[in-house]
Amino acid sequence: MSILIGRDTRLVVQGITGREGEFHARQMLEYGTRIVAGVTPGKGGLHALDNRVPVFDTMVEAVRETGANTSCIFVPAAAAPDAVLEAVGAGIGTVFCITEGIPALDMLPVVELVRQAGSRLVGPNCPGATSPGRAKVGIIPGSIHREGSVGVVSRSGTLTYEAVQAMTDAGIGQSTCIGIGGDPIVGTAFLDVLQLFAADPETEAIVLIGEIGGGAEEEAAAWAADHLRGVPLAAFVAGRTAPEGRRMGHAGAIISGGRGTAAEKVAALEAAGFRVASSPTELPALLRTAGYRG
Amino acid sequence: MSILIGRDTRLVVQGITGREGEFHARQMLEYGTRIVAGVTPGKGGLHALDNRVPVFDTMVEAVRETGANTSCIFVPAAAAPDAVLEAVGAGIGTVFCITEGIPALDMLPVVELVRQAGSRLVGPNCPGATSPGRAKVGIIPGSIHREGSVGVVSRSGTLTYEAVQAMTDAGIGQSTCIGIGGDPIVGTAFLDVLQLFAADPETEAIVLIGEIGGGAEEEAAAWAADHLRGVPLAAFVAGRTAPEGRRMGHAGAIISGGRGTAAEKVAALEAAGFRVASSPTELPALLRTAGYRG
Amino acid sequence: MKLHEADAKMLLVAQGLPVPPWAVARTPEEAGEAAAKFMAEGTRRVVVKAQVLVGGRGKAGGVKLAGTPAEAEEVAGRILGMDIKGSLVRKVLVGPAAMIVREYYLGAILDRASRRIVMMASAEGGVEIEEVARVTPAAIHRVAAHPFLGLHDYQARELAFAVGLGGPHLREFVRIARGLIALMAANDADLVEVNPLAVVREPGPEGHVERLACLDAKITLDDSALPRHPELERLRDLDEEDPADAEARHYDISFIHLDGTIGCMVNGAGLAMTTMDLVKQAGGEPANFLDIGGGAKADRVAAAMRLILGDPKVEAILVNIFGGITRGDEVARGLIEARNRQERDVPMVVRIVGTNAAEAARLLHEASFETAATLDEAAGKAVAAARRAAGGAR
Amino acid sequence: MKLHEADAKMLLVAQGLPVPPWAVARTPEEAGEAAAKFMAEGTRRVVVKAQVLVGGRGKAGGVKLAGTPAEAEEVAGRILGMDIKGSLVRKVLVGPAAMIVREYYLGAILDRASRRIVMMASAEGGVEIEEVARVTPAAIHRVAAHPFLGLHDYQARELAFAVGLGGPHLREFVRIARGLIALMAANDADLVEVNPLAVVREPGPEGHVERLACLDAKITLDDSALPRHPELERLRDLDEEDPADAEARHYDISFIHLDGTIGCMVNGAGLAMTTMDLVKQAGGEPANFLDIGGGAKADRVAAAMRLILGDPKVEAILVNIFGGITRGDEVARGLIEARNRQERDVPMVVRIVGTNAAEAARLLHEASFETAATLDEAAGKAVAAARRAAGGAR
Repeated sequence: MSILIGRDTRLVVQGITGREGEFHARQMLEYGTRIVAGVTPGKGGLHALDNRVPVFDTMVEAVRETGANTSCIFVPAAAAPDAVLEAVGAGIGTVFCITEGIPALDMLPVVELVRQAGSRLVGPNCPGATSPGRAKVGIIPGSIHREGSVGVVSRSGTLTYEAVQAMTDAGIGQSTCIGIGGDPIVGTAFLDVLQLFAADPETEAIVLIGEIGGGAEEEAAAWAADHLRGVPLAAFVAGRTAPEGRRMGHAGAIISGGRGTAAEKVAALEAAGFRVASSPTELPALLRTAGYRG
Repeated sequence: MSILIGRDTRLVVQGITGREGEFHARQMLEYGTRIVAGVTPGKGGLHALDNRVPVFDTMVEAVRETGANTSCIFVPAAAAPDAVLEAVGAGIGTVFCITEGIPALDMLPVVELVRQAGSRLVGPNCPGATSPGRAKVGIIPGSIHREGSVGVVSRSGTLTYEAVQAMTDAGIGQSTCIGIGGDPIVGTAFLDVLQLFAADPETEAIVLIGEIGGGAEEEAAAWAADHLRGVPLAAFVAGRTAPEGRRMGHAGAIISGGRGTAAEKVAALEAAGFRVASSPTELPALLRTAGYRG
Repeated sequence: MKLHEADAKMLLVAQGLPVPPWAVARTPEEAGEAAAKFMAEGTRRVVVKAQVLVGGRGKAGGVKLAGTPAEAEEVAGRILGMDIKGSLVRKVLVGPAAMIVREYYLGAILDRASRRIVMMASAEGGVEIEEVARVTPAAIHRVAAHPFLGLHDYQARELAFAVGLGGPHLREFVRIARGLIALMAANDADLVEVNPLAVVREPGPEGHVERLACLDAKITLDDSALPRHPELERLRDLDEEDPADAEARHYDISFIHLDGTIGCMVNGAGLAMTTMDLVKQAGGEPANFLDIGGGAKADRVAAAMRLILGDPKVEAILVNIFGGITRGDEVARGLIEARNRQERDVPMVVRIVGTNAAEAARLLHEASFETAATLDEAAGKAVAAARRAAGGAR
Repeated sequence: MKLHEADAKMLLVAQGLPVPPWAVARTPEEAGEAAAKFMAEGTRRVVVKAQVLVGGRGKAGGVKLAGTPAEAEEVAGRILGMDIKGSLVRKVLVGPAAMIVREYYLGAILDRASRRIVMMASAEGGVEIEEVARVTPAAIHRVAAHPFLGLHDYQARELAFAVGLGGPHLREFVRIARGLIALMAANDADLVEVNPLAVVREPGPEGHVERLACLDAKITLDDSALPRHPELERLRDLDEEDPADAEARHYDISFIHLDGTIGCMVNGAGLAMTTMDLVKQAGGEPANFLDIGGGAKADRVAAAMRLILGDPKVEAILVNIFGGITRGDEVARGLIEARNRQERDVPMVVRIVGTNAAEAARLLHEASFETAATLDEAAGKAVAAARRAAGGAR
């Protein structure tokens, strides 16, 4: 088992004929992900990735013809909100939106509509997810992973890779690694992922990688305190040296009005039973200290 | 028992200090309806109807202070959609909107939001409802009713009074009489009311009063055919002589593209087991013929 | 309220949609001048189209082509003054005749059952959509706009692919579909149709190009929303409108003129239709639909009486009032006052029940009005009175 | 992007909201002239306010009243050139001083947790809302706008009653609240604050009247949406901005200048912050945050190097690249090329892992770069190198 993606994933790549879409779709295919379709309006009937993946004009057609249940979006920011709605309208249960630079107000109605439809959106501006040995969706390099039972959730891209690589190097494998994205408005929050990990019989420990800005880490910690006692938990929070009032790359990474500091988040996570690392390389050792034996 | 309103109704009148609102609130109070509050923004703290009804600035306050569960709206068309949303936002379960002249496109998001909130909207542009002997909400004259067990549902105002008066004169009482309103977009359709009547142990027969335009009568008939076998059913449809393409007073009463004629509706209702009257005065006799013994 | 083609096209242009140029002419000379202007700009043929609010003008001979300004003038002369289904043609639209490659239908309506705006597209353009719906219903593709968010781009693309416009015209089709939905929201329209939406061939600097164009447009507006759109209210065609309609609107009376002899004055739309139905059932023909509305005061009753008597065919009047908000005695006083002033004497049957009916009955009795207890009885008496009146007049 | 008060007020005015007049002055003379103009129109006193993008200008002495044009000029002379929390005052706003009856707070923010726009109002206006939130949180009233439909009027009324503006100012308050939400949507703002929203007393033809006025405004815009608002992008304060910021923006590099000595070049925002944190942990101070983004090509690497070396305080550079989309060999080539061109020689520690890391290692080795295997090691080496460089320079 794993969460969000796994052996049952039947993926459609929205924007498969674009430069980014084609490049990463190829990587996913090579990793073993079952890509059943691509969608690019106006390119229906073609076949992408050396003729291995049929391309459709619309998501509804792609789902009808291939039974796709998951989608991964690589279309430009101006078209991405519509792409999410198209996926959900076609009945896709899990949508990963990799696209970055989507205005936050555009996402407000989208996340609400996805919620109402009972689907799940991960992102936007996220690296995707990998369930090692089963499937990867998005842009996380497949090579850093190892099969195992630690769930990893993060707001970052390369920082996640760093942490996962450190775990893999230490012989600690992952059930699923998820990047939820660094934008202020994202479809899936830390809390949502913790709940999914808690319900996954294969996930035995959890690593949370947060950063400054917002209160999503605190919200997740409050839930973990009540529901994850006994589960080995480790965390890292980036941005201890970040100045107030400046956006640190990610649209969501900003301390404003004295709120959203790393210190607050570290305190909340420690109070909830997380071992908090001062460097991502410490995470494997902290997992062991927390009782993880996998 | 009765449907939508009854002895448990705790009514708040929105727009109680207006001319229409005050006049009809007084009628309702005299009929015995429990009016627990009125709302007029800026008039909070006053008491209306000879000091018998406290007035609040907001619906949320009115509900909190009085436990109101039903509202009746008399505010002008420009403010009425917001008044519906305020009622629903304050937790009101059943909202009657008497206001006429609300642009149809304004109602589209309102009816959807009411649905999502799990509340019920009757109207707009409707006369309200009466559960004889228990409560009346809206503008239907109380004097025409008689307690009994026939459910009456109609798109009209005075035509309903005509039919109800004929029933009362013939000794046939009503469980609840509801005017759903003559606008193209209304919160509660014939079908919804038939379902409520079907579930009401006290309602033993049903009278449906339709008119030209739209397909709500046909939709209700299709459901009745499957679910109301054995229930005495009678109906009347106004507009057999109406010309095509002209709006007959009600915004919703228009035959367009050859659809929505009285003949189609009569045929659908007869096929579903309704006895269809050629004059409202025939309704009592048809109910008897249909097996009604109340 | 229905808009004329030219007004509807103006609203499309306001949304930035592609509509070929046009001119409106009220005389054959104006039509000829317009044709000359378009031809000077390179147009080889113009189309002259009757501007009436009823459908089927093409079949009725109200649409013609012309190859010269003189021919346009001549053709316009034949169309102007035509009677199309009871509507007198007072204006024609003149525009360059398009080189049509293929015709489509694109429309959006306010759908009551789903409580959504539903957009429809079909590759069977240029013919009446009701006809397509009857003959080949599968040829009409539908999507429902979201009640809060409107039409999503992907829904417009789905329609485009369904009708075969997924190629070079895809983006423009999406833009037009969005524009029509935006037009509805901006103007409180409850129906907007572009029929045909056409792929047209146009000369370009590097040979012919094909593009989408809205060649005809039909829009109806939500009457309830007109008060907040005074600029649209001004588009009302006062020429084509019965002058009685304007007076009715002024007094907030719903009035529709019909062909019969029994004038009807009723409170409530449903009851007014029912009254007409019962007149017909009693062997008569209603002369009008008239709803005086709720709480009708004396001046409104008097105006209603003027409207009814303004029709010379009226031979009897049936007044049917079910008092609720409306007080019966007030209507009775209005009737007495109106009868005292009216010039034409027509038999009248009055039925007033409900609020203050007893006082109304007393007043009517004193003024020697013929009254009735039930609606059926009132209809019967009115039909009989009209027959007597007609007999007496012969 | 933060807007200056004057620009923020302009956006309020564009929504039709009540903002007293103002003028912007860049010299004491301009401030005196503006004051003279307002006084000629009947104003008795003007307020002169420092225009800086940081808060707390009042406490810092950046807001003063003046009773004559000469005094305004003098006051402006003192404010212009001030340093407020590191920002040089280059402009002042001059406007009539309002007769304030009572001050309120009204603001709206994009709230991440609820994924809604949340509107807040308080009767404790004129002070920083964070202060109110800490001392008397119950004094702040909140409503969440609907994600599709925006703020309902009734929600605005609830806020008005909660803060005691339910009387004669109710309608205007509702209009202002709606206007702020509309402003957010129209400009992709993620924060808009009117503080104070004030009841002001103004002379009228029939004695004084009281009305609501937006006396100060703070707006921040969503940077992700700026590409579709070129008119707002033009409001960026290039004076107040570090010239390096403009270059960074040109190359699509996220760059924030800090006070330390270790320049950092990293791919990914989270990893860049982590790198800074580890530098600090190793006893150093980061000179900047710098994210070169994904798939960074040689020219972007060179630009990043220029940005870092543009800071004379930089004594060592730490390059940390986790290759994914970004190819390590490409970054290595960019670094080698950049070092060959740079004028200033600063020790550099490079860590490249992930995609094509082996090839990168070979290139860096050949070019004699100091490398590191782990991030912690890289941070330690960079701090040591900076210490050596600082020691050598002394």
